[in-house]
Amino acid sequence: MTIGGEVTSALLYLDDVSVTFDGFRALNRLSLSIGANEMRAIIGPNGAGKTTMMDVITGKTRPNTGTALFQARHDLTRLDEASISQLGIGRKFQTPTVFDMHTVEDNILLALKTDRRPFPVLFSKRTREEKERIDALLERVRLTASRHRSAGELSHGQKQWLEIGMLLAQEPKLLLVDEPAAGMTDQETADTADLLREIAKTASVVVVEHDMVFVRDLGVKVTCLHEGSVLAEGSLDAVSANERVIEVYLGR
Amino acid sequence: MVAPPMLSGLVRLIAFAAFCAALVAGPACADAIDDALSGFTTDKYDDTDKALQGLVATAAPNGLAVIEALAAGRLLFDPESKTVLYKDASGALKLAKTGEPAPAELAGKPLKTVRVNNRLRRAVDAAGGAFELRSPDAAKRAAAARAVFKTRESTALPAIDHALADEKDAAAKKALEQARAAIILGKADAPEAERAAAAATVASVADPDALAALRTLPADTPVSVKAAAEKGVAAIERWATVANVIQNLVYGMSLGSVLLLAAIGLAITFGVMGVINMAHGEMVMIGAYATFLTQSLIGAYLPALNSASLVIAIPVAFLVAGAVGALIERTVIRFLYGRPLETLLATWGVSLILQQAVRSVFGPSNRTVQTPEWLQGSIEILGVSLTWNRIAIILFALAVFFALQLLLRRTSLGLQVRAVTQNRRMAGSMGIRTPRVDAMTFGLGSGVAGIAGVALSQIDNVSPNLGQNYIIDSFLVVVFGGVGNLWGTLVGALSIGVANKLLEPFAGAVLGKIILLIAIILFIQKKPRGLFALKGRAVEA
Amino acid sequence: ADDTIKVGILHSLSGTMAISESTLKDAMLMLIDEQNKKGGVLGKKLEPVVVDPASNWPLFAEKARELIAQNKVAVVFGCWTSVSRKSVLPVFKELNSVLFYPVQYEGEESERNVFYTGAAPNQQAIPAVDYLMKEEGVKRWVLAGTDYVYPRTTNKILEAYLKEKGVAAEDIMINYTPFGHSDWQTIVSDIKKFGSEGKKTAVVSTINGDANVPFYKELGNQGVKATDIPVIAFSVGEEELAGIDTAPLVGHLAAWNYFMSVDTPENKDFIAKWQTFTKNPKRVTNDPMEAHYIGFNMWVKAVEKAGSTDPDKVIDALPGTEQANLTGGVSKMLPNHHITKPVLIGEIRDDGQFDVVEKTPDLVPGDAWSDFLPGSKDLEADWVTLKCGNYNTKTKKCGGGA
Amino acid sequence: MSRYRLIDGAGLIFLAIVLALAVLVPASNLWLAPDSALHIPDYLVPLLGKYLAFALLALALDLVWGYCGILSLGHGAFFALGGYAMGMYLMRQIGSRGVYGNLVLPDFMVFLNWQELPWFWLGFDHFWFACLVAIAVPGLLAFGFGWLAFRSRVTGVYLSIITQAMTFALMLAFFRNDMGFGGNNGLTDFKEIVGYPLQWAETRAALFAATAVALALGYLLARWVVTSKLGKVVVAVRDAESRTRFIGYRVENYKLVVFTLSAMIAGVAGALYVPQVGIINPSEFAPANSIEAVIWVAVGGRGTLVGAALGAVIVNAGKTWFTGALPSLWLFALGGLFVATTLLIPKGVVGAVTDILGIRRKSELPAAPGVVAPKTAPAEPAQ
Amino acid sequence: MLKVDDISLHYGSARALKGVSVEANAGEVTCVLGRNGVGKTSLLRAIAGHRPISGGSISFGGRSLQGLRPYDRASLGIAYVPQGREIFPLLTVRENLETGFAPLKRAERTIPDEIFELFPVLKSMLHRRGGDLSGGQQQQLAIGRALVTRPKLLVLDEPTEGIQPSIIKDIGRAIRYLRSKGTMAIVLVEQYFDFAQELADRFIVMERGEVVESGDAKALQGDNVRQRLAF
Ligand SMILES: Nc1ncnc2c1ncn2[C@@H]1O[C@H](COP(=O)(O)OP(=O)(O)OP(=O)(O)O)[C@@H](O)[C@H]1O
Ligand SMILES: Nc1ncnc2c1ncn2[C@@H]1O[C@H](COP(=O)(O)OP(=O)(O)OP(=O)(O)O)[C@@H](O)[C@H]1O
Ligand SMILES: NC(N)=O
Ligand SMILES: [Mg+2]
Ligand SMILES: [Mg+2]
Repeated sequence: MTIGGEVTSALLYLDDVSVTFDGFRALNRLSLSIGANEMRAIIGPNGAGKTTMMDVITGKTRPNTGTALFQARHDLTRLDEASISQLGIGRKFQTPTVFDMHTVEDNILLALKTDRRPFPVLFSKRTREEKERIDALLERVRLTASRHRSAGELSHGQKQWLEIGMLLAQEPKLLLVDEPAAGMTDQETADTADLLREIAKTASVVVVEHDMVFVRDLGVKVTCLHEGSVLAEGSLDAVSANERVIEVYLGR
Repeated sequence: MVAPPMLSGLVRLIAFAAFCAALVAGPACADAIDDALSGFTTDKYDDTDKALQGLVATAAPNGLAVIEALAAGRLLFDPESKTVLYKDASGALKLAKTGEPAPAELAGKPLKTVRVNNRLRRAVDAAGGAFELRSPDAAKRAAAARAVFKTRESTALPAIDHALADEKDAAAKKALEQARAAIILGKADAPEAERAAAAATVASVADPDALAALRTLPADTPVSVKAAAEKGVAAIERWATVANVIQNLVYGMSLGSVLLLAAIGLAITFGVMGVINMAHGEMVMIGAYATFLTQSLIGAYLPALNSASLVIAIPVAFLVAGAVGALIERTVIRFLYGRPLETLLATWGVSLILQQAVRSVFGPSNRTVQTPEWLQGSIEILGVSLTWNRIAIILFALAVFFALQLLLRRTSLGLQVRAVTQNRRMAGSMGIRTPRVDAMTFGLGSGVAGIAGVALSQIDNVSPNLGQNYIIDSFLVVVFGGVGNLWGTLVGALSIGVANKLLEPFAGAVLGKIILLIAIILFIQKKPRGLFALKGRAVEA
Repeated sequence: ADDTIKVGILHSLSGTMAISESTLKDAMLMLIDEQNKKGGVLGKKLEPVVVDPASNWPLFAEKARELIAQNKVAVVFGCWTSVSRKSVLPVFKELNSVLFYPVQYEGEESERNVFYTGAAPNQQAIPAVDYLMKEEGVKRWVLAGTDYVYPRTTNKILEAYLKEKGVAAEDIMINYTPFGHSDWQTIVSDIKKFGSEGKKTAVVSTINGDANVPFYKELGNQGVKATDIPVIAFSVGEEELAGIDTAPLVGHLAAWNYFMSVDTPENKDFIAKWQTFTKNPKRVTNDPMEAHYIGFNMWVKAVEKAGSTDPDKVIDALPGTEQANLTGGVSKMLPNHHITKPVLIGEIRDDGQFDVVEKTPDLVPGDAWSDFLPGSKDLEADWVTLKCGNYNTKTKKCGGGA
Repeated sequence: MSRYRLIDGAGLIFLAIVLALAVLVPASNLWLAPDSALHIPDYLVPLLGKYLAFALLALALDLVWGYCGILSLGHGAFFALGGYAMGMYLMRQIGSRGVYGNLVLPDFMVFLNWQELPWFWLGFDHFWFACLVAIAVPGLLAFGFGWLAFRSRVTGVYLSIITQAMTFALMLAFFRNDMGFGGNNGLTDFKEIVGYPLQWAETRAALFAATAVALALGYLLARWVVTSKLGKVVVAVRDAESRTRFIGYRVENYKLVVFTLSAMIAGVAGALYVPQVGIINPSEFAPANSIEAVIWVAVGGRGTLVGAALGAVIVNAGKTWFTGALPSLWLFALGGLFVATTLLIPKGVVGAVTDILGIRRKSELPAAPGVVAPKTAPAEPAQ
Repeated sequence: MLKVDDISLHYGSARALKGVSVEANAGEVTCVLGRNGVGKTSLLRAIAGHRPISGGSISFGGRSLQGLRPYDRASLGIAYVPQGREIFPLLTVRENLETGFAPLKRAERTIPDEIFELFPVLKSMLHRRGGDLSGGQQQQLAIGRALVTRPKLLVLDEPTEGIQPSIIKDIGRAIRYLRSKGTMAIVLVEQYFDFAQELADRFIVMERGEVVESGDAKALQGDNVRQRLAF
């Protein structure tokens, strides 16, 4: 998969990426590309390397070999987390991580897309637009009532939502969403799917989920990873009919 | 070494004494003995010196006993009657002249001790040495020969030759030959070839005394002898540079093992448990005071165990410091889990309290902890000298380290300790009795610190401030090695020790330490989680 | 209240210096107690005021201010390290009070408000070196000290003195270590090497405080015997030896102006009182205690002479005051605010006491400004006629050098 | 809206007290009759000034520790450097009044045979230059140190311990006579500052007032920083450093800004401290001093600024009092105070007061939990 | 076997549980359902002893759990699989499992084979540190670890979170198997409705810290429960 055209057209382009931990291959020559405004669902057994892949994209883990390009010109393997984030890559973690000591509202405020340099931040004043945006986001993730609570007091599911809110606040070009539906009720799960579909109109989204109902809801191309490489790719129906996928992932 | 003039005179007399003793002691000799002894009664060093020489010259039959008494401060005199007496090893008062028990009327009088200073002490050593060349004990003969090697006094040659003729013991013989060579080397009237050969023999000893012998040849020494000596010096010096490096490495290991001992308890209370334990140093101090107490009690009640008191102090110190640690954990620390920073504040307070408590109980000044016989002195291997107590500390530190490693890695307590410190609440839900484990762990760390106190009592002040001197270094070691990794503490301690000792010769102790601190600061930039950093998600999570 | 005279005691009772200074506090309490038994001074009882400056130098200044301004003490006995003295100096000058400083120091100072009852370098270092040259035939010198002002200065003076005596530069080795240095392996082994080059070698130690114990332990372990390389120390006394196993150290030396072992009736009496006072028959005495003994008695005499505790009057009355010291002489307060003292050289005995092997026949007057330092050769202190602590004999001006 | 007010209730009280002190203490000392009950005696003025200088140091420390989670065990170094800068100026002001009467060289240089003033002493005869150095040198050191450490992501105890190593190395260096800062004796026997004798009560009163004003300004500056959005980022860094990176903040730069600012404030505190206590010497660099400063902050209440300042005053006043009243037992009292504070009022004095008064802390900044646990022994997840 | 009677629980002054009662019997699965933040986890924390209750009582096997610490409850046979997994990050997988030995007699200190049958991935990763595992692997480890203690009561907080479908099925089978043994009571918090519905013998639904619906398996079929879970 090294066609030049694909490199330039893809928003995110991973090629031949390998990551090893003390001899264990978490990613094994993984190649993947995500187009602009594309939403992609990633499935795969526990330990397949889904989270590790996100770590590579966001600069948390440096791959041993391989290429990771964003917008065909930014080499993600050389940038640090902050730069990558500033390029427009946002991420929701598998276990929700929020700023426990800050209020829910401040969590969103800190995530809003603004100048990130210390001095501009020091002298910044909150604008009316910012306030409105925060209000809208809180409303969207149904946390308006909790806006003044410390994020640390939220329940697990509420934290998931807050993190989604923070992700939206960043207005990223590419969203990496790791298991957004975990710990949510069925209806919330459906709501999350709606939200993601809406976002995908203006940005690219990569979703990792184990909830097949949710993945079906998304209705997008699915990639199944296994042992650090792509096992199958295509529509959900096609992928879930794949014998190997059934064997290692879906079960009978 | 050029002996002071009176010393050479003395040795000359020793030679004469050997001669005088060979004859049947006549009345002339007896008078001479009285003469000689009277010199001890003036309380002047010069007179004492003369008396000593006279004593040797007359080869008084009781001479060795008197000289021994002088050395040991047991030689006495009555200022009134000017009678010289001595106490023998058992404390019985005897007349110096004859060795007969002293008359009763003298015993009651205020007797004065014949005082010695360093000059006299050297003279006494030499005089004793001359007697000891004839000792029945081969080891003593060898030691006496080595003493001659040091002084290189040519007048001792006849005695050496005499002793050499009868010597059967290989070691003593070798020592005697070396002593002889040392004398011959500097003897202007000896044959040139023999002197050159002697230079080689002397050089083979390869110690500072040999170097001194080879270096201090008079200007008029024949060229061939000088050349041989220079060759010897070059050989010794060549070796010396190597020996120096080895020496510094060993010193570094030794310093490192002290650091290891001091830090290893902290590696548990801080490294494993996460308590910023500012009272760690005080646990070390308590261990040292426990040692002092143990030694005093044994000295007072079980003197038979005196030489083992240090060994007995190890479990005592462990238990005492461990108990104090467990008490602190139960009364203070346990309220602070999950608030690690506050442990800094509380343990700092505890540390102040403990220091003052010890100061109030034991007083502010140093306490003496004796070094047992078997830990004193040093051995010299090829120019590298190692002191026994340092060797002992290196071995002891390693033993403690491995015992602890075994405990933490191989026992269920070890597993529970680690589980509790990683997630106390969840460990509880797994059925682990967390309060017990907490108290035991903190007690263990403190107990190990107490053991360090036993070792440190051997090389440092036993004072209320003892702990303060080690707390900074201990934290540095633990952090440098990588928090939570015992191996890191080991390697960290040893490498800081060795680096310090390699720097010291060039930079001096002060600058060396500064350089080392800066190096550590820079090193941490390279390895922000220490030498043996834990890696992976587990840590970053 | 007005019926007592307050006496300030400014010695560290905690921190690193407590080990040395606490004893001096007790000694002062005893002296005051004794004096009160004799009826006090000017018919008033003396009342000690003890504070703890905790080995913290700025705290010394603060506590000095507290003693003088708040507690209104008539005189202060205190300080050990030079830095603590330097820290309180401005306070004593400003508030015009009197300080008695009992410890040997580097000299280069003479203040109107301070009386120096410890040794100046010429009362300790120089006679010690003379002894070693004469009695031990020492030709090579190791000057080992803690890295701070007192050792640095003392060694500077000694270096100049030795060179004047014809000692070559390569026969002098100078080594400094930090406070509390505890690993002496390298240095002791260097000393051994330095001493094995054929010339009689001695170590002059200005190592201070805590570092001494590990130093001597290392000497003992590496087998450096006094008969090979004697060490003469200026900061090791009976109190310090009480914490060391002295058996391997027998024969090493110290230079002081007092030793507990000195056999005089005054000393016997003093020791007996001390041991009774502290309820410890084994308690040792030492040189700075004697300095306080002398200083305290001089102060008492001066106050009685002046008929008042007014600092100005006492300061004027003190020079010329004489007081029998504990070693059989009579010390006198000199116009430069230093005193005359005998210099004693002692060898360590195995019981932790010193055997006096040499004593200067006369008392040596303390010299505030060393003759061996270029900056201070021409300075002279005289608070009686010149009324100046740093009179330059060349420029004939008060206020130091050029 | 959770836009925090620059000055909240506690801050207002604090500022009012500090500024009132700035006026009342000098006034009472200079103009009230000595036998008046309200008269503040001369000796108390510099003592109170010292407490306030320490309070400013504590404030600086709270800024990095309480808000940014950087536990600096070396802040005493910045304080001491500021102090040395001021000390050097005061030394130069002695002029020929030193014991050797040398117009140019300070006494200790004459005495150690220095021939001329070393280059790093040049300029210190100017007050403003010394003031500049007192701020710039701590700032530069902090910047250099922080630039290295934060960029390499040295955090937690690792950072704490190397700050301690830094101050320890500086202490050893300043002990050396060769360094040219007076060795162990340090700098002392100062005579006057900007032409006014330090012994004058008026000078002392003015120094006190200056310290109080500096404390108030320092508080306002710190408060402005922590209530800004930067303050929020910094707290976010404290609580979840890597998360902050993932939303695009370059954490090292934020830490660097705060650390450097804090060091400069500490430098100012040191510069104000020295003329009032009359000596600066290397023991100010001792690690124990820095640890003590941390303890003041903890006693007062971390992450509250007011608490830090209060803690410094409480502990130091306690020390003054105990060392005089209980000279041989005061360590028990002080140690006991620390233990009791931790166990009984975990949020420090300020936290306890607000709890007792039941003040709702809605408008307050996020409270500070423990964060410097060694990473291998994670603090328990908040329940 | 487990009887939770009218308990309340507070976080500071905020009340998270108000008069909650629930029972769990051996050989049965009791499901706790409810939206985010209604207090499910809080209920389980109360049972495990991680949070003190401020009213009501909990008893187990007839014995009051009042004042018992988590480790006491563990030795009575209560095992807890918390939300968020809480495995010991620096212990290896084997060591994580072995922490469960603490309440056991010496002879019982083995890891039951059925754990590895259920979660084969654990067997292949025995020497990896727990914290390095993937999220789903950690979840499996957390369940496995709880089983090591041979519990009489197994308390599971959203055990299927982050787990791949095939293993969810395995966990379902495992829970059914454990239930079938008849000696173990199981309390299960679950958001994944179908999964809960398949397993539950009885259930409660919570809302704002209160039980608003409860009943047996049949009652779950109805729509009103699903409605309760919607927002
Ligand atoms: N630091 C590490 N050290 C060792 N192994 C690691 C490390 N990080 C990840 N792994 C291993 O790499 C593999 C991939 O993990 P990853 O978290 O990417 O899986 P995943 O696909 O996200 O799984 P899940 O669906 O369970 O979240 C796992 O087997 C994991 O154990
Ligand atoms: N540590 C805490 N401090 C304060 N409030 C808390 C804490 N933990 C939970 N809460 C609050 O208590 C309520 C119940 O939380 P709980 O975690 O029990 O919910 P839950 O039903 O388990 O939700 P989820 O399905 O999201 O896990 C929530 O409002 C939550 O915000
Ligand atoms: N004066 C001294 N010994 O510091
Ligand atoms: Mg994952
Ligand atoms: Mg929950």
